[in-house]
Amino acid sequence: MDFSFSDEQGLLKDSVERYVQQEYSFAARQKLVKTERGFGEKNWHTFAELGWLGVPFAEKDGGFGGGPIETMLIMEQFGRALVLEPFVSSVVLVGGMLAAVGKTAQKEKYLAPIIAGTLQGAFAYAEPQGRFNLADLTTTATKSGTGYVLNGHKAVVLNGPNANLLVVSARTSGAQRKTTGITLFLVDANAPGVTRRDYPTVDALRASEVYLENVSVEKSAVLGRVGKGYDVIQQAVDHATMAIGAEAVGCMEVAYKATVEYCKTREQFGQPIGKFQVLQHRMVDMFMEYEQSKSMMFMAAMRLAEGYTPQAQKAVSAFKVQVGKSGRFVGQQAVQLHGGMGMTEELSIGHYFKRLTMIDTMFGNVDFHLKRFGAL
Amino acid sequence: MDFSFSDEQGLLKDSVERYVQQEYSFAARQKLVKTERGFGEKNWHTFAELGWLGVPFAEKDGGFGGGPIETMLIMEQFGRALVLEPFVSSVVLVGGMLAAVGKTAQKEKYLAPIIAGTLQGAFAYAEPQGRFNLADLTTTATKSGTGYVLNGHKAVVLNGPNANLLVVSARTSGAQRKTTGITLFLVDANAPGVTRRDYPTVDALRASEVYLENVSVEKSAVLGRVGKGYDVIQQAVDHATMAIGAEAVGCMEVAYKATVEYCKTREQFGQPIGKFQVLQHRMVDMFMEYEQSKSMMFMAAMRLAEGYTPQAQKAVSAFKVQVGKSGRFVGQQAVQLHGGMGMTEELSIGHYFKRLTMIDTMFGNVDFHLKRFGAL
Amino acid sequence: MDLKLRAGDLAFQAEVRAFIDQHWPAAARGDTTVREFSAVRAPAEQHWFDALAAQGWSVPSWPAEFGGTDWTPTQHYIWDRETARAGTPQMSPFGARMLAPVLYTWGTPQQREVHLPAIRAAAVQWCQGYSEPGAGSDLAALQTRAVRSGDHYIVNGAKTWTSGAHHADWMFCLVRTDTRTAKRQQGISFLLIDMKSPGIEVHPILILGDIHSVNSVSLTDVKVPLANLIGEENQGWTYAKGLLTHERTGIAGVARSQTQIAQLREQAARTPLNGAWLIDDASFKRHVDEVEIDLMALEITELRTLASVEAGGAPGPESSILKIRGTEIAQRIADLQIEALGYYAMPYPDQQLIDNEGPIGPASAIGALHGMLYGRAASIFGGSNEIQKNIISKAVLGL
Amino acid sequence: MDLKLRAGDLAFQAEVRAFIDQHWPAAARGDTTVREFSAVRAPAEQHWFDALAAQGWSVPSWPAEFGGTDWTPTQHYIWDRETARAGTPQMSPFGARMLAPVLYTWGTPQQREVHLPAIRAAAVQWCQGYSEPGAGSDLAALQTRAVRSGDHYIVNGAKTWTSGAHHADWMFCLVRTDTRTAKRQQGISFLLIDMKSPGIEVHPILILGDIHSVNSVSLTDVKVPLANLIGEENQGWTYAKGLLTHERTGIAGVARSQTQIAQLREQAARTPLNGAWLIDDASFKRHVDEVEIDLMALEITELRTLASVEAGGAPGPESSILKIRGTEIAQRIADLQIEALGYYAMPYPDQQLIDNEGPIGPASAIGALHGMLYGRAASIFGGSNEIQKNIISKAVLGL
Repeated sequence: MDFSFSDEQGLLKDSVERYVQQEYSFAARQKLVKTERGFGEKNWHTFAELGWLGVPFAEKDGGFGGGPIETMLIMEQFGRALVLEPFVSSVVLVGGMLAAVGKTAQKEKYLAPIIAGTLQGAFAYAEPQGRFNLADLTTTATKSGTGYVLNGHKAVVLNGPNANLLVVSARTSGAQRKTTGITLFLVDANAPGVTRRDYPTVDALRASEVYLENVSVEKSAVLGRVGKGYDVIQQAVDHATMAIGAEAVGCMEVAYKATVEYCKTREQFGQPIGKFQVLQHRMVDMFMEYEQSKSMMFMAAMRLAEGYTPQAQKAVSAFKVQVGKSGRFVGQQAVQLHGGMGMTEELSIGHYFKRLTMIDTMFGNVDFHLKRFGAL
Repeated sequence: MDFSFSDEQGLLKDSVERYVQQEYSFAARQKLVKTERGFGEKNWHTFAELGWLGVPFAEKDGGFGGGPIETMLIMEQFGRALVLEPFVSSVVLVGGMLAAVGKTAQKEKYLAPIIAGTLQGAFAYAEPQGRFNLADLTTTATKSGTGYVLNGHKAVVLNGPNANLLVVSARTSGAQRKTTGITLFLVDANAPGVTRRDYPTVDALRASEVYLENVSVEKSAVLGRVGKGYDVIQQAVDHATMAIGAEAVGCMEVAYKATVEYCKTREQFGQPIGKFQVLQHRMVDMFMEYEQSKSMMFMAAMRLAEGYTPQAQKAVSAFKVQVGKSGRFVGQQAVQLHGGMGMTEELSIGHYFKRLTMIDTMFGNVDFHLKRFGAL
Repeated sequence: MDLKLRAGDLAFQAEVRAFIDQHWPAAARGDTTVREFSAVRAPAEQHWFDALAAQGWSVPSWPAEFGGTDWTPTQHYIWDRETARAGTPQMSPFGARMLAPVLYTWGTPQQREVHLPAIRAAAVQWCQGYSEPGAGSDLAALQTRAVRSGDHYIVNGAKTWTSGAHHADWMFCLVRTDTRTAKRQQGISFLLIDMKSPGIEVHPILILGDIHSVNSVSLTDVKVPLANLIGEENQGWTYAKGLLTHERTGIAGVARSQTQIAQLREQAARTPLNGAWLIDDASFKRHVDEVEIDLMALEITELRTLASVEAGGAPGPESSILKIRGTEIAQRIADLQIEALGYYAMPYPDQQLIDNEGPIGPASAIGALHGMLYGRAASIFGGSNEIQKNIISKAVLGL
Repeated sequence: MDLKLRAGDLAFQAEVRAFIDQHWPAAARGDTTVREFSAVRAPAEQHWFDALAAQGWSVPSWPAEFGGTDWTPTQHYIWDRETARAGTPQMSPFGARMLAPVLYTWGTPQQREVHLPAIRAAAVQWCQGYSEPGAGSDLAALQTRAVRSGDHYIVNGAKTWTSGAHHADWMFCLVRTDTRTAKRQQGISFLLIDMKSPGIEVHPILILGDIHSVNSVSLTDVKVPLANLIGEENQGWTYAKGLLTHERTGIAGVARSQTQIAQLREQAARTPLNGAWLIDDASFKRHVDEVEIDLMALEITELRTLASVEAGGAPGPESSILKIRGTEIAQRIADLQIEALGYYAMPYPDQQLIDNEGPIGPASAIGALHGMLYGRAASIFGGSNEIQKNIISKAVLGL
């Protein structure tokens, strides 16, 4: 049993922490929000140079040889600064699936440039009718000649507007909600038949509705084994769930600490509002929710690092339940205790609340993961 | 729309309130707890003399001509004093069913003495496997000659030890959880084949496990129509649920007000603990829970008074949900804010907590009534 | 004791429903969240206000002599419930509900003549100049100064969180006219200020979701005629206090929350979940049922308040919980709406985009998350729920 | 960074499990709630304590020189978890966990020689004389006076909420030896008092459910040898403070709550519900899962504390939440046990009746409700959870 970081992990954590502190002020972040792509290309290149985009991948794949712990360390720091860059979509999800089941050729063609930061990926898995069920797919891939033809509508594809490469989950066989018969395809974002409706999200990320109309792909576009995509999806999504959970822990840390600082300085009725016992205990509750979430973060990351077992899946769902509840409470109370100021676009606190709210929905909310925890 | 009491109702409320204030101090109550029968025979006779035992019944049946509103008024006051006398078992349940479907002969034989206070009833409806499902019955009534033979085990029959008359729900036909095929029987508590295991409850009432072994009853012992008992049971239990809900509202009023008074006088860290804002807001929450429960009490009683409709059933379940949640919170916090003193048998506050806890279980807890509310 | 409406009230309810069906037809109804923040008035809305004026129902709560109705509290309750259920346009509360009582209680005959009819006709928009930077829930800490010079006051200072200041014609405003008082509540006066006066600048404050409803207002050497002083100088706090209690009534928002719950159930009944519908999901349904039960209790609590007022008495202690519970319930409903939407809670509701290309995901998704965010203000503004509990603790529990 | 036990720890865990299986066989295990309050020690329990002594595991947390073990924090964690899971008898904490640290830190050689071995052998029972009538969570307000006369102190006063005073041989006690101090925390001394001393009277205080575990103790002209003073006169508060922090550790009760949850699931799996079982009920299962998740988080939080201690550092801020969350979770589990029992939560558990005629309803019902009631004390005694939050607010958040 060991809760300490290795030297490499410590160095990684420090460098990410230093970077976001120096380069990622809230003002700088809000500038990026207004740009066309919605994130900092310069940041992205720096991430690549510093090797962060290769952190979870094996050396032989050109990676840093890290794993879930390293992803956790990066995402927690990203959460503290509300980082906009599509690390989860491009690296954890698409990169993760390529690393897990990609053929050598596919890795060379796609994973290498992802690590280099020259190519961005997006994972098109959700569908309008599917809610959080990863197997509820109406998108079809029909054999035609040596390849396949894809048809369907993929919902809220994060980083869709910026992605060169889409990984699309589609049905090659089986009924709508069967976990078998699902296949993953590597689709060029500009392939004929692929259309997008792009939009920003409420928490300032970029997403798309992706429509596939008779999109032809070669056999070589199949990622992993035909009909066996579900396990790959689950594993990638569980790692991504842990990652955004760690991001939420970073958000909570800033939200509760900023609230404590605000209440120490903000005066009302002749004294700092932090002197009111009710607000003190509220902040203690925020602190406790943060610490409990942090504990769950460690557990989820460590379980995933031990191997992708049902125990690890259970830990991830437990973590997401904790983060969903704690994040909502911390976010709401941070706004409440900031009073009117907490309600403004101008102050950062409300943006942490938005992000925490969206993280609860992402990859399944509290209710979904409670049920999954109970069923595992 | 009218929230005022009629003159008769006002007089009834005042007389009950005065009686419990004068005759039912906590000390007096604790003496009764230690007596063999566990309640005050003198009190019971006075209740009869004052006509309270006839309150819910029509004049033609020798009653006071009141209804749910009057029952509510009495029970709320009883709750404030933790009254032990078996008003709900004998009057609301057994009396209520006799008044609803009893034949003239049955009313003369049983309802009249119940109103007179010379006979006490108990309703044996629950069974060990049945939880809160009133139709989950394994007790059987088999035709034999002109009568029936009863066999089965009835669980936690309140007022069992003091009852001369048992009303027993048993299956004359149908499968274990069918709502049809249930028949009610009037059984002499001392009839051959009836055995009891008597015990006090945690909240100082008296109850029994009732075992029926080949208990023979005449055809005349059938209460209501054969196989049609379920609706009668539901109606009686819904009225009794409203009644103990009103009792809980009385308990909550005392519990929160006693806590406020305690916190005004109890000093710690150099000031009354009622000056600590966290405790102030806690007591405001207790106050709000009490007021919300009181509102629900009025609604449930008024709906029942309008007639026994699904809307009334829904109102009763909503009331029970509210009372279950509020009662637990008010009880727990009353103990918490009283500190060590709240944990003692000596002080009354813990006894209100016990009673509120048992009321949540009685006739179905929060979870049961939430499901019923949703299904109605 | 019963919940049935009397014959007269039933007739009134029928009349109200007929009026609404005629002048606010189903076609005009829809999501109100967005419209709330738009300056321009849609034709359907204009028609509604005209119909109200013609019917004499523009300002029911006013005394009849000033153009109000003689409705009983029960009739007011019916009116509020029916209009909320139909989602009719609401009069801006600042003139009709908050200033008007001050005017007809403490205003001069001339002030009444000038302002009450304009408010009643919804022809003039008012905003409230109370909060100041550095004085949030602590109103009495206000700093804005008004100094007499001749037949005018010269006003200098800044107001903040001023709702609707950007399309208001007038502002009713608390200013400090005496700085040497023992208690902070003293030395405050109540002024009516023309927003077109030189020296007034309005700056938008964007609320989460880029919603522009509140503003900061700076006042620099603004000339305000002495005639625009309400009541006596330095007595403004008294008038404002009365106004704050007016602000409380109807604040439970029961009817609105009932409508929201109904919409939530409809939405969940159209939301697919594993081949069935979200409304069939036990735990989701349970959460909706739990809110509905709390709301039932709050409705009765409001009716009890109504009854004690109708009985000639003042509202009982139970009335003090209306705002706290009302906002808590509304916020829980908003959270459930987000939960129901799943991923489609995420798209940013760009109105222009939506008008051109239609909604992203179900129509119920439009603005839902921004509505939830905006709803967080309900437990902050108008006296935070923490302040409310302080008041109850002191006034009701005597702690 | 990982959660795996090292080889050495795995070996230790195996050794502990073997020891428990041998000396606390499944046959001896059962419901502990009732036993906790009985004075007499069952043979099985006596055997366990003898085995501990023989093994040298009676007081693991003590320094080795006084008969403790040299276990690492991880080994202590394994020991606590395994014994809690097996529900082994626990040494009374007053001597072994609360007084002993004071003795081996500040006690005289002679005090150590007299008392430590007796505590280690579980031969002598101690109780804690802290709380007083009128001084609950506010310890420093204590009034009990000790006045020197010759080679004795004469002690007068009253203590309350004294757990186990009715079968205690000794009491460690805070008394006021100087009444003219500036701060209330000064002028307090720490005495060891023989409960057989003339002038001591013990009166039971019955806790909800007629449980006799705490008492009020009156002291009238009780003679206490000066030799029974711990450390310096008037410095008692310092020693007591250290002792209170010892009281916190392991207070999360994670392993015990895990056992309770496991029992709860078993109980629900045997509880019929509409022809199926309660454990199959979605909403009940959901509530159990929610508590289990909170408990998982608390376990890791405790392990993080352990790790920072093991790393030589002091426990981090996260340690401060252990008691609050631990008691909240235990209380929620107790509530769920009551919910699971339905009507059979109601019978009063008359031990004699049960011994003669067997339980009423399922065996799990015996004492469950009284256990729940008794559990409410966990958030009151030993510094109420409100006090805990005050401490965190000050010490951790700097408010």
